[in-house]
Amino acid sequence: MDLSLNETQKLIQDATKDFVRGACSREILVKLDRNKNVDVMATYWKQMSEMGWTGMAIPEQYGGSGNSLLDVAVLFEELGTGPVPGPLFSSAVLCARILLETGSEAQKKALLPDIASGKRVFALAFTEVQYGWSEDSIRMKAKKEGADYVLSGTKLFVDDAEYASDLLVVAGIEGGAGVSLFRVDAKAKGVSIRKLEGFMTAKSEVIFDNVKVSGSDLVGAAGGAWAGLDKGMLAAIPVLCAYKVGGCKKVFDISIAYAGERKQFGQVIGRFSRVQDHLINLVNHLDAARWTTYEALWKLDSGQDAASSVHIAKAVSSESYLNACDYGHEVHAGIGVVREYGLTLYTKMSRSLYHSLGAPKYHRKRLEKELKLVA
Amino acid sequence: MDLSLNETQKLIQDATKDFVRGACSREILVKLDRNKNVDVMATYWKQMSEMGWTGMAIPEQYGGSGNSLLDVAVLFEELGTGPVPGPLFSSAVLCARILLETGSEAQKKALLPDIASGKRVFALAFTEVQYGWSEDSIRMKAKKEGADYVLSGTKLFVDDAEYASDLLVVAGIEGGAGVSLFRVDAKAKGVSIRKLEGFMTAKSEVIFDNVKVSGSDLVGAAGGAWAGLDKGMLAAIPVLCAYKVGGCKKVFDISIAYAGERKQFGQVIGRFSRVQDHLINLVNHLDAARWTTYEALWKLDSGQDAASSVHIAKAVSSESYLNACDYGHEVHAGIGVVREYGLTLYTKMSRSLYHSLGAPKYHRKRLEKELKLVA
Amino acid sequence: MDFAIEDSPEQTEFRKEVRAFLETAVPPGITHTVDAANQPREQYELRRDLGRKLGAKGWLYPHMPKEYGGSDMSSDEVMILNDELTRIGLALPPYYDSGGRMGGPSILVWGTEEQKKRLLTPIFRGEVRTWQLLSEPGAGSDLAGIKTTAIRDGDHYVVNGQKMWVGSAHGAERSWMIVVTDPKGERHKNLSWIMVDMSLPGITVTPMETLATGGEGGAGGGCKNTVFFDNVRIPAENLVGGENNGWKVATTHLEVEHGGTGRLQDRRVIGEFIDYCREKHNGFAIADDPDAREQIAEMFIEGEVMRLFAVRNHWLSHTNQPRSYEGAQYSLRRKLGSLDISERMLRIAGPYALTTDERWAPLQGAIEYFQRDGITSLHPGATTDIQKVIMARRMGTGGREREQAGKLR
Amino acid sequence: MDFAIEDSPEQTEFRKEVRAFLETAVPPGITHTVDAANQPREQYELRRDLGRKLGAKGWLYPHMPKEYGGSDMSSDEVMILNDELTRIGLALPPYYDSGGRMGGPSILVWGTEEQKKRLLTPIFRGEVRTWQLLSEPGAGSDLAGIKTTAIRDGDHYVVNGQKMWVGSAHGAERSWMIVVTDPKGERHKNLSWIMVDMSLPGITVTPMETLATGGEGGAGGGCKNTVFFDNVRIPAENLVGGENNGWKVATTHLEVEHGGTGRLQDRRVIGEFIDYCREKHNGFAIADDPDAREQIAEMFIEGEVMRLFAVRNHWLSHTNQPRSYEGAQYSLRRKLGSLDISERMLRIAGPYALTTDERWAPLQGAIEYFQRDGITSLHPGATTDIQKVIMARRMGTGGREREQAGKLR
Repeated sequence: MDLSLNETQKLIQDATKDFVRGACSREILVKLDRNKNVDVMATYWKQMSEMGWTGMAIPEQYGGSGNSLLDVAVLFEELGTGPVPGPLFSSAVLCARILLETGSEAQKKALLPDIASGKRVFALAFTEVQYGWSEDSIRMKAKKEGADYVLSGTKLFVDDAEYASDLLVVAGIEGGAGVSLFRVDAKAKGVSIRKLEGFMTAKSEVIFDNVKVSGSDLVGAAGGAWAGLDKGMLAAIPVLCAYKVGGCKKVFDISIAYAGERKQFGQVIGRFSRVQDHLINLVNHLDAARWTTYEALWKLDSGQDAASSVHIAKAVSSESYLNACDYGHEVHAGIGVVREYGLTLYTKMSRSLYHSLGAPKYHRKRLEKELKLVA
Repeated sequence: MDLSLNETQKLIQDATKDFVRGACSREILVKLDRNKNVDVMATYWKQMSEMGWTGMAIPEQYGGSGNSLLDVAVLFEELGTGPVPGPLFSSAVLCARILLETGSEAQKKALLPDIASGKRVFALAFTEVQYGWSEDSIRMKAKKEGADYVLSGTKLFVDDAEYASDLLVVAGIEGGAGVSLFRVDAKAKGVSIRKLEGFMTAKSEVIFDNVKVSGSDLVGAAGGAWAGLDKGMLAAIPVLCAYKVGGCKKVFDISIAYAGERKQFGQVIGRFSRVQDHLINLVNHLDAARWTTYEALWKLDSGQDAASSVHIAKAVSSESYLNACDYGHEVHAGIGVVREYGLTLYTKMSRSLYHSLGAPKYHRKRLEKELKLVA
Repeated sequence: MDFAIEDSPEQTEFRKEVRAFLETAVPPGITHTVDAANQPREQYELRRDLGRKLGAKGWLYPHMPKEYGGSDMSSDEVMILNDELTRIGLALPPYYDSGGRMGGPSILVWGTEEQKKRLLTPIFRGEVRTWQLLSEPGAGSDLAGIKTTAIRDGDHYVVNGQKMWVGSAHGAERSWMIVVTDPKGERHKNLSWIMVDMSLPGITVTPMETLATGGEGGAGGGCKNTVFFDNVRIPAENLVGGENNGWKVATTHLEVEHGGTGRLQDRRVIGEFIDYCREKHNGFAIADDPDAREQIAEMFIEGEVMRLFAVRNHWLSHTNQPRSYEGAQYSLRRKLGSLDISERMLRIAGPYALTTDERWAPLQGAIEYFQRDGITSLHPGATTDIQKVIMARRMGTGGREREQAGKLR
Repeated sequence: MDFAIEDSPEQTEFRKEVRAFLETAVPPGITHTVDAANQPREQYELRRDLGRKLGAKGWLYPHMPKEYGGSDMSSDEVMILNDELTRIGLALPPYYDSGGRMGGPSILVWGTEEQKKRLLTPIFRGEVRTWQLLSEPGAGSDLAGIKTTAIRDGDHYVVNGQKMWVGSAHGAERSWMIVVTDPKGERHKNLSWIMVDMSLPGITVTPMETLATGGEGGAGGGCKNTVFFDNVRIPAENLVGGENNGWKVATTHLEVEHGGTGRLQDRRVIGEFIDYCREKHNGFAIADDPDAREQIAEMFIEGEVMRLFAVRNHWLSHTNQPRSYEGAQYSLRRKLGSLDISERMLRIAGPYALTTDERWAPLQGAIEYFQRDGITSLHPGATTDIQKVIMARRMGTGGREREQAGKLR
């Protein structure tokens, strides 16, 4: 038993910390958040690719560096402290892992190196109008036309689609059972991507209007993509959880610091039990998210059956991030809701990621199956 | 709008307070709790009947005093401060109201005056091995034999059956739909009542082994008892809720008092914010239970559609009583779990009543229907 | 016991009268935005117009004394008036007027006869709109720690300093504020309460950018501002309650702010959200999902508890019952309950709860606004921690005497 | 990162050795009661017998130094030993021995060489069983407020006073206790730590009747007692850490009690309950109900978080990592999490969770016991409030230095 990070991981951690401190200061992130016209890709993407982050979760034979998921999670925990926005997770972790699990050798060779180099940016177009992350939430159907397919329908709240060069679209095929995966050029004729505004980051409406997809862009077997898709998602989820852990951690750090500086009634507020209790609740959420996440990563990296742990990590970290931000706001009171201060960046992110890749409710239902409470 | 008690209610409140202070001191109740051989009926029943409490919820034409449900609830709130055990609620409120809603004129004339005088003590034998309070939880079936019925099967966790002279048994009839009600002599051949031990009060296993019931003891229409049964239960539930409100109130009073006396670190513990917060949580639960309960009573007494309010009152008060006791224990720490001190009387009662007449989950499901969320 | 807001024959008459009045008095063109901060100027002016008409009739602050512009109205009648305004999506007063709603009752207790006439009447008649200026950068929960000074100079006070979290958009004509009149004086004994005309030279108002926009309800509320004072000269006759007696005035004021009076018809968004869940949108109804249904029921129950606490407080304050912890209890519940409800909505509706998109947002974005508002509402009018401090004191914890709430009219 | 309790080849060998040893060492006839308080005398004696055998091998307190009866065992090996004992429903030590488990590490820090040899060895070898005597009627959370005195008289201390919440059934041979040695001395500087032979004249042990029975786990724990001292003469050589230095010893002692070391394999009842829900009983399985299933999943998750906090603490303490708030955090979670889990079980299983009835009780009444134990466990080893006090201090709230946990071996 050894719950510490190894030397590689410490190096990743330090490099990411430097990046966040430099390129992603609170000031810059607040500006990104408030100004709709600032381009996240232009701001970070080149640097991220140059640091090799776009290839970390991809095996060496496909142009990546073949790091463990834990290595990748260490990176994302630190990015979460920003919270640094952008499609790094969607493209280089989530879609990369799905392609690894589902793609043909030719597809992997064609696509993964481009993801690893940062040339292509993938997003997963999964959720639809009746929002959900199970196989049976997929209602969109592709129509087979000769060797090609034609896609029509709406994908909704698609994370990071606004940044994507390629979409990985989940859909059934008319007349057949199961779900299939299609690679679709984000700029293809008939695809329209519209970023949705609100108290959330980077979620889009993606409309497919008779989009022609070549048969060679069918990823995995027709109607048989679910197993690989699910496996890829299960591997990617704890990395997203680590990003949330990073968010909780930073909210905790900011809040502890503020409670140690802000004076009311002649003393710093951190001396008041009630303020302390908010901080205690906060750290309890942080640590619950942290250790459920890291156990899941360890199980995945060591080839064990990790499903239960992944479901637990996602269920816990989604709730924890939400609550950690709430307690952060309790500690800060007024200043916390001033946009310039930066706390609301995390609050928004915690809400935005709550449902991505499945809300706690969904993962608890999956856990019921793992616990054999239901067939 | 007037949320105060009227003069009658204040008189009822004072009389009950006197009774609880006298006959039901903490010392006596602790003794009742610890000594399995003390007879609750011998201790209280005569006095309760003489004070007219057994007849309060029964109309004058059937030998009662025809009080409003709110009047009855005021009595029960004070009894809950004891908490005074015994079958007063089961017999004189729950079964009386069910008989009122379901019985023939002859049955009401025959039975209600005896309940009102305290001569008969009724208990409702509803729940079975697969525990539940909906119509479809009833799996027991009576067999029709000529003009009579034969009952066989097990009723489980029947509240107050150990005190009963008469049982009101809910069962289907073989070959027919719906549920029926049967009055059964608790001493009838084939009936065996066994009190179950544990962290609960007065719940019994009641086994019916070929018990013959005369056709004249079928209460209401064969297979058609549910509507009246449900209406009677809905009227009685807020009275039980008031009993729980009384429990919460007393736990609050005890806890406030203890926090004002107990010294640690050179001051009374009620000065510590964390102890205050337990008390705040406690009073919040108390008041939530109180006002949801009293609104339901007001709606019932004034002939309005009260179903939603009853479901809310039961859902809230069951959780509140449980939690109020938990916070009481937090305030008291060690001394609170010493049986002699008396706090555990409420703790046990809060657990024991949590599921009686439907757990919060059941009432929330009923509320879903009232809110027209589901057909 | 009677929870009813049931009309007697006289009350039925009064309701008719109100409805008839509103039919002609409500200016055409009043619409509702989900996000109070974005209420355009013309909407605010329409509400002010209605306010002036209500004020002229004594119905803007109807429970206030007739002699100062109110109507000495009974609580049941006030409820009818409120009810009828709520029916058309408005409140009383129909715009954000914290200085009137909260300052009014305090001045009634602490003002001289002359001051009540002069200062309260225009507020109650809807002629002026007033803000309250309390918090400062260094003084939030600890209001007594303010630094803004008002130094006597002849028959004026000269004010210097900075106030923040001051509502709302579109300005106010006057403001109540708390100031330090004795910079060397003992804590709590160095403060005064004064009314300031916002058009005086030396006052600068700068909007703050926050997550949501106030969370104090009332049309036209919204953005908060920072207000700077640079040698602002205020007539000494505007000081209320006596020099260095401001803490006592503040205590009365805060009693109202801390929930003492109970707001009925709070959180309409709950009912509207449930309606939304019941209806089919985009081909499905949220309530078709049994998990969603259970959560909707739980959310509804939390809303009902909040409502009942408000009903109780309304009854307590309008029938002059002794009150202790109830005001703070309601505030605490409203804050934490609203946050809880907003998060339940997020769980129930998924990312729909987070968008303002024209095509996809439920209730024109009202749920998205509530997500932000649930957080922003945690601090105004005293944080949850302060509400607990007040509750504990009032409940008599630690062997103290149970403290009664400040007397209000 | 490696969460595994995975055996290396040497460890596989060790596991075999342990298993072989236990096969012969565990006396036949050991059974388990759900209610530790009701454990009969003979069961306790069987466990003591096993304890002596483990002690003789150095396996009763295996991580303790060899020279005092331990084995200097690595944390991975200790885990294997624990694991194998858990497999047969026992813990280490296999009986309630608070004075050894918690007093042991403190004496290791504060005792003289001679004291360690004389006092610790018989404990670690299983020859004597020890209690800890801390709380008094007037001193619970505020341990420094104790009143029991130990006044020097020649080469003895004469002890008078009363201790309560002293575990368990079936007595102990010795006890660690904290006493006032300087009644007029300053708070925290007037206390001493001393070991007492429980057979001395003047000691009376009276059982307390509580809701449950201790909640400290370990076979034979259970009933709590009040212990009265009437002019009990204790040899002065049994005082540890120096006269009036007892608070420092207590601080080390409390570090262990406050969860600093992490208990693995806690709360077996969760897994057993889930198994029970999965199986058909009386014609139906609880898990057939979808509402029950969801609650079971939630309960399982809470259990997993508790387990992971324990795993982390185990790793921290057994690898000498710097620790701060983690011990108290785990204690807090264990207390509130267990209560929460017990209430979830009540919701899931209905009144079945409340009965001990032979015919109907799930798991022979273990769930009913857990209902009571969840409450009773809130206070021992410091209340939840005190755990929060410790956490806050250790986290460095209020601009304080982050405080490190007391050093333990």
